[in-house]
Amino acid sequence: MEHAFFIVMGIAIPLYLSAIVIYAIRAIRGPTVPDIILAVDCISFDIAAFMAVLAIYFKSVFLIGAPIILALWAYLLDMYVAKLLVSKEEER
Amino acid sequence: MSLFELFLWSFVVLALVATVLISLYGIAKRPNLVKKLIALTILGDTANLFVILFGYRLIYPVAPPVLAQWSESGVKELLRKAVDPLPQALVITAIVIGMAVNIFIAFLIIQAHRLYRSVDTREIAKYGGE
Amino acid sequence: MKRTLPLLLILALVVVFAYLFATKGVISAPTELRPLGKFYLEKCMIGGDFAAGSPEAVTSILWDYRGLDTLFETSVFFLAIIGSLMLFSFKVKEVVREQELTLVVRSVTKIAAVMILAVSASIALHGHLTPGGGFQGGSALAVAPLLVLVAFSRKILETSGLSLKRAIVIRSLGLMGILLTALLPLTLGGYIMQNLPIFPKYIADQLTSGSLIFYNVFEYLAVGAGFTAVFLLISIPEKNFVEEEK
Amino acid sequence: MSTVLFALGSAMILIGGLCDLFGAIGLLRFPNFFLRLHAATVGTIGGAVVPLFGVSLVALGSDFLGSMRYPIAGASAITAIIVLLVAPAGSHILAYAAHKAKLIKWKKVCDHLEAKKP
Amino acid sequence: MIHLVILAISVLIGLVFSYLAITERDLLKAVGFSAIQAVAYAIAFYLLMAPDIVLAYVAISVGIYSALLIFLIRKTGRYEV
Repeated sequence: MEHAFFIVMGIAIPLYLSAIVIYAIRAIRGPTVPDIILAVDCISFDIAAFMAVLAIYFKSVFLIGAPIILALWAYLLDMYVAKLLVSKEEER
Repeated sequence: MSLFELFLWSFVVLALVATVLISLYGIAKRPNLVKKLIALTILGDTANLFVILFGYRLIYPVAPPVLAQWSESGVKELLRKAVDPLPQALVITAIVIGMAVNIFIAFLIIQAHRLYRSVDTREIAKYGGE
Repeated sequence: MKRTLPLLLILALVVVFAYLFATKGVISAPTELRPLGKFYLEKCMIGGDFAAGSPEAVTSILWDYRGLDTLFETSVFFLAIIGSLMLFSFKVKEVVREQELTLVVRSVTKIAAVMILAVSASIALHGHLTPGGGFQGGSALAVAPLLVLVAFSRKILETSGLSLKRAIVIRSLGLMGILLTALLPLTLGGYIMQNLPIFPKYIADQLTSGSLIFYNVFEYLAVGAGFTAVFLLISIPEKNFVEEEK
Repeated sequence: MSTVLFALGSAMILIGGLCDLFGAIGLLRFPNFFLRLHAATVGTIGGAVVPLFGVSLVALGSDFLGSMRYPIAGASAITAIIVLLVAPAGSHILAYAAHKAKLIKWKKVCDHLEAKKP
Repeated sequence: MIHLVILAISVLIGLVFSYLAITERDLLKAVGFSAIQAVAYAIAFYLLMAPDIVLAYVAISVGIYSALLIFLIRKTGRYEV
């Protein structure tokens, strides 16, 4: 079963890594601010899932606390930026 | 250790060195004070990552330095694969204290903006600071 | 793009130098534990009841073996926050009306704030058994008022009982607790920042790790309330500050 | 029993990886922000929630983890629920702010938000 | 082996985005770039087996630090000259 798990890892990890790199390219090219923030969001949730997968890969129970924190925190940046954009619009 | 692993390890170390150099450029050369703050934070994070990198061991079954359940064989197992705990203990305080100092710098920037109506160092220099 | 060329140059330089270093063998990765780290790890894990009272090596180094270091770092934290609060000692006009975000976000924020409180408390209180501790839990705690501050408004936070004065009081209580826990053993014949002779290792058959749990709880309160106080000040719009009359 | 759980969880992890890749390609290729929001939904819900549930199933089904499989399974399930709750709210507020600040140039067919405004 | 590759990629993303964050003129975009750099460093800390630091670093640099910068930008102006 451990062997089967490592085969699954061998397929899944390149998929996740390429997805993260493509999201990063979108963040570099993104013409407006919401595009960049959307890419940050996607990268954060993606990495949260990736961390949970890696916790099984390293066989360590202590690593599983990190994805909870990252998933809870990832949408904060959206709210700050939205507040800034909305309030700028109000003042005008 | 194979050549590819050595290459990747050297790449990691050199990329961190390059990040330190870029952030030093940002601190020294960019005129905006907020940009200087961003560069300062990147410098601090990279330095912390360096300190952690010194305590790492490049082996596959590697574990954080925490014991799940005490037993004689479990401790031996942990000593075989755990990373160095000392740099981690040093870096945790460094992160939180660095954040507090950053907040202090941010308040200073706001105060400068109140006094001079600008956060550009070239503009502020016109007011006769030595 | 004007900015891509230097970036590509930097990347090429890094790759070339990494290849050169690898072939010459300049940098080699460590595979062995350093003697100091091995010493600390072995010392933490001695016996079934753990020499420092905690199976977590990082927390026991942080608050027991190198406790004085952390005490002075905490005082640096205290001074930085005090300096920030001093810079902002102006009169503040009442905020008339503040923009709130949409209903969807407000509902999600209510649930998420409760979750953050639970997660941060669990991080801080289990800091001696699993990864986590006072610093981590406190910085997690500080996000919850920040979230409410952004999604709702400043006024709701103040009417629900978390005003600036109260945050400062909570932070001072946390720091006093740390100081008392550090200095209490001196009067009872122990050493400074040394937990086990005075504080019990087990309470009701639960491993509480002597003074580590007290340090974690007080640091949790101090860090969380300190950051909250700062953000309560910085979220006031600039036009609401009134110049003091000379 | 454990084999079934393991196979199901592995399949979910692989599906999550594929969803992630497709979402990323969509985010790269779509022409404007509001269309990219659709791809981002595939990337977050399909690419984070599904593999997190998959991780919890794999952890329940794998024997080589020993007694630490239950905390891993529980924590990853909680993470999945948090993502399920939080990701739509983030997308929503970002779209709301982008529309309200009039940042994005796009060809309108129908815009209910604009019609409602006085 | 594979975790070394992931570490190299995350450090590479950190390098690229810190360069972009420092040279960008629009400060709001720079905040976004520095958030990506923070997330990349978070997974680097995770791979270096420091879960304590991940817990503190994610809360500080994604949660608190970006809020601080955005409040600062709101008070001082968005564009660097």
